[in-house]
Amino acid sequence: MAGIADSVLWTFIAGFITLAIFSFLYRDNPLYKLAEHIAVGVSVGFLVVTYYYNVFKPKVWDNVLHNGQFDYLIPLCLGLILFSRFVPKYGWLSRWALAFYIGGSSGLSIPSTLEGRVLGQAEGAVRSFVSLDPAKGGIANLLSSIDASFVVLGTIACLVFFLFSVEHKGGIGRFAYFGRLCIMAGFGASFGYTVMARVSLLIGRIQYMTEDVVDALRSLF
Amino acid sequence: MGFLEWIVRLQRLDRRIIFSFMFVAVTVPFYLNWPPVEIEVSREVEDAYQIIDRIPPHGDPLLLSFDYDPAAAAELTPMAEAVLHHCFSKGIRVLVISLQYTGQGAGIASEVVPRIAAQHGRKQDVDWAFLGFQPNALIAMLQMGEDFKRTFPTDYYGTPFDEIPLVESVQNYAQIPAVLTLAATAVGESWAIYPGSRYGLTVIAGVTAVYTADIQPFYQSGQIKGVLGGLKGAAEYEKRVNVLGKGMAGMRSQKTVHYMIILFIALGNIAYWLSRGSAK
Amino acid sequence: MKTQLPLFICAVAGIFMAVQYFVPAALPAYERVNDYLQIVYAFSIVLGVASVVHRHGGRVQKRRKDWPYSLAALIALLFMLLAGFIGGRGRETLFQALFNAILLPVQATMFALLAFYLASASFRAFRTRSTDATVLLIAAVIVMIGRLDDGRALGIPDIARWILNTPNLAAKRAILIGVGLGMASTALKVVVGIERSYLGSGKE
Amino acid sequence: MTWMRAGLLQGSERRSLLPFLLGLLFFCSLPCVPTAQAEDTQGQAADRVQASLAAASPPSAAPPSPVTDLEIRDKPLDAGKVLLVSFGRSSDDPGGQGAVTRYALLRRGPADTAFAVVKTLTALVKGDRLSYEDTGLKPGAGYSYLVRTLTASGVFSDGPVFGPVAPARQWFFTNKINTLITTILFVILILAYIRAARRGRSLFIRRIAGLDAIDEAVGRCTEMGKPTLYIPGISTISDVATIASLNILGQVAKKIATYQSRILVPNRDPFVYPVTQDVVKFAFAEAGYPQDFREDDVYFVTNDQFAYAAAVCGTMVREKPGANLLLGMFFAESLILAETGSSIGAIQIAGTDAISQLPFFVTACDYTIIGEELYAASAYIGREPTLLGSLKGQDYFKLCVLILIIIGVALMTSGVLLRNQPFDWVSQILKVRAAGG
Repeated sequence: MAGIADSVLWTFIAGFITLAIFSFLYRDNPLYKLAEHIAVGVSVGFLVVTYYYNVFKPKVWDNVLHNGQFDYLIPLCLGLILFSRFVPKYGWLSRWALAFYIGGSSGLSIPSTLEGRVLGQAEGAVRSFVSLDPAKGGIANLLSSIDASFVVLGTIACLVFFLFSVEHKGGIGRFAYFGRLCIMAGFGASFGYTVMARVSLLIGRIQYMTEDVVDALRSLF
Repeated sequence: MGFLEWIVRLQRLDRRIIFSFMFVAVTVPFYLNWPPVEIEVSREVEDAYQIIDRIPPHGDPLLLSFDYDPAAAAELTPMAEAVLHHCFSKGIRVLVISLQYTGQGAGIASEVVPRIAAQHGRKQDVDWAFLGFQPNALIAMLQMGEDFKRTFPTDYYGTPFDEIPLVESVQNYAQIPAVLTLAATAVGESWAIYPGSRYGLTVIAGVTAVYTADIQPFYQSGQIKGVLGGLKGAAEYEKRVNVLGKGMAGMRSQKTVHYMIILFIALGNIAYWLSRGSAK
Repeated sequence: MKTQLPLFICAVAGIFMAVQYFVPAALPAYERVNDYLQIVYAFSIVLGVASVVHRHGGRVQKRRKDWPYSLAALIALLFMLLAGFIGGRGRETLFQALFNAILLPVQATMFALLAFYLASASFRAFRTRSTDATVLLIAAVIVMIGRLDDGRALGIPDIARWILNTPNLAAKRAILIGVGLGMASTALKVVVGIERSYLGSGKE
Repeated sequence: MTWMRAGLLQGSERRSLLPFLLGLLFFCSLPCVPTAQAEDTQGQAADRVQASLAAASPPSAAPPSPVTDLEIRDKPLDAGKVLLVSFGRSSDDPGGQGAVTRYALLRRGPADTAFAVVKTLTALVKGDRLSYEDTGLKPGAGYSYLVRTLTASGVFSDGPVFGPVAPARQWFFTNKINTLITTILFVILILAYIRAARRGRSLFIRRIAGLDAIDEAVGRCTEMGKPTLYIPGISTISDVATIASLNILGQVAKKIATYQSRILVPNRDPFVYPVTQDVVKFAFAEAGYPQDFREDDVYFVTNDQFAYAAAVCGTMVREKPGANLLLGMFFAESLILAETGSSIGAIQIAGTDAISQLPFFVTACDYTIIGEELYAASAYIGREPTLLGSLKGQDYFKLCVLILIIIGVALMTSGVLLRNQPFDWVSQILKVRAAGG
């Protein structure tokens, strides 16, 4: 079993499947559907095996059977009653498990989100308009002051843009529009980066086809 | 009017012709070793390098978290390889985990880490250990702040936590000099928001290019100490560690495709303004 | 019984997890509840997977459209389970080989398709049709060139860095604060029991 | 893996008992499956460590010099069950290369008679001090420690006894005060406004520019006699963006009914599909043209992300809608939808809180509703109390943050200008500090 892992056979299968998915570019076809469905089966199988070895066995079976921590039966029962969703009459039983999990993780996220996303970022926004660092020359201070004030004004403008209790008319309207332009520039930056991201994925696949698959072919002859 | 009218008619060009242009633009640089690419190491990559470089060898391990699935492997696996080369060449110990809920991040790690470790002759469970995976990333991150052993009772291969020499002195984040999270989603920033603010953990993020722009606020506010952004970030780290990796090889194709897309946008807009002009 | 008790469980779990954030004495109980949450979450993911398997199973049973593909999915699933539980999961095993040769290519290639769609959209859809779109496209082109460290003579990499560190930072920071407040308020509504859509899935 | 999220909320249709039994059986049978790896349980590991220490033979070679500086501290801000133990190396141990190979930490609790080994640490670790967090202790009970220095041959010597020290339990993370006040203020503000909205108090929400754009697009489209295509996002029913989109769908469908035009609503989520049908049917009835509602105009396409996008593009090319409304949660396939819509010349309005998709929508569509504006638009139309109340609560909280930032910036700037040293009180208040102290 072990020897097959990285032999030519597997490289061909991967190459064949890559072409099957690329064929969707031409049009939706049976080959694409087959590859996609097989991948769904493999991913589900992968998940179940990995969950068993990394979560259920060490945390539930071992704790209950070997370490004698029987309180781990609680999450086990909660988890199993989730499966009552398949039984129409007892479907409501699964709500207890859902309520425990969703309630617990929501409660956990309230202070953390307020602290990490709101307090942390608000503190990051509080910077002085003017930076008088004697080490750097006059011009550098001027430039960094303009930058600093642009960031602070931009952040405030974007926050005003997302305010819905104040009518965006007159001065506030123009200030909010400045915020919207900052948001557009931010989306421009994201757009530029997304191009690189999508292209990297394509480069990765074509590198695989032109290098690994070709090498596998060459090793056959 | 021939040329301008030709551009307007181009709009109805069949999509598949554009696809073939794309394929050519990506493949040509593999063989022609053109165009030349000159990369500078940016500040956020340098910060990340310094933090990892300062970790004493054979001491407390760097926590490396594979929080992505194969869809982002093209950008993040070269980063993982560059960092692993850096750590293993200097004898820095690496504790590998994965918090990607489908478990596929662990699938990638179990292939990449042993391969790079073997190249440097590093032994499993002494120089590197792979503790495997947990489904809920936020809860696992917080649990490790209290007790690694409770979060990972056994490693990915089933070895109990107590039998791994590397983690003998590792109990919680107090013994972790820094965590490098390789993430394609908001899991990257969650490291800064959840364990970062609660346990003061030093967080470095290796993110897909899509996410680089969105993670800037955390880098500026200091909640994230270093950022590796997309394939370029991998190329920069490879250059900093002078390792020949996939990051650099891909940059030439990035260049041809980037300029082709800029050309497409320009052509499209010329046609757009022409047809609007003639329509009025 | 069917709605009051779940809401009560949700409130108790939610309030405990929120309060423990500030109370060191609650650490032991907090660590144990974290473990339970992790296990129940794992079961909920396996449940999601089970209902996908059930849907494919139903499609095969009733010979509905595309049932052969669902059959292929189920066979692949069974094969993967056997490989994982019997063959083990090390680097040299069949389980890892199946992951590398089937799952990884499909996922990676599926998203690689987007590069093609991005190219065709650049040609056929991305227009400076409004001031918003104009500002966006100009910033995008500058950042794209800047990311390649090209056009140093024109200072494009510096302008690109400025766009990333100034307007982009201001915008993303405001969006983060907004999204943060939205997430916290949704979480609060769930704990207090105002938001009940997750209950809606069980039969009344 | 959106199919998984969709799967998570399925289960309301009629189901046979078989899958439940299968699921149960599957899980109960797992422990008896012959696991491939040889797993020895925790128990054996502890014995092996114990055995190697017991075999420590009487000192044949000279015993290594014992560890003298042992420091024991209570872990600040914890539940009183942990003591921080740290000690310097024995003088015979130059960083793990010398004779000394291991240190054993021994503890005697209030109820114990003799010292017992708690932890063995290898000397190989870098750094001049070794440390260990001893957990699972009883708060308030006195514990004393000593360090046993061991050589490779098992020769050992015990250091002097330190302690007893008692771990103390603390009740509040002192440096989390700012988070506590923020959380309490937030909870009060949100719940107060939701109660006010439920009591029907009129809460002002400004009209989102996007709604005018939608009205204009639908108006121009019905004049041309073309159908309108409405995509309610591809996420599940519990997604906030989907719920917001359904509110707007109701108003758009009502307007289209009054113009006696057609609306097409392709669905990707099997649970959102029946809801969109009810919303459109009710809107047509409310507009007074119940007979104009066409059942098959609101249809379920497929659950697969990319197949759905390809199918909807086919509909666009065939039906040639005059206006495309893409409102709700979108993922990577939004690019395909927006591009096809733009190439057939339809007026396109998009609205989503998926930040990563907004750049494509802005360039490919005529108008884009950004992030929270979608929720505000839905609250403006639907006037649904909880959505309206929580939106207002968040708005006022955002106003507080805004004012705090402005004050902070003013203080910082004046500080730098006046005395070259910023007044950073506000940022001290906002600063996020680690809980552990």
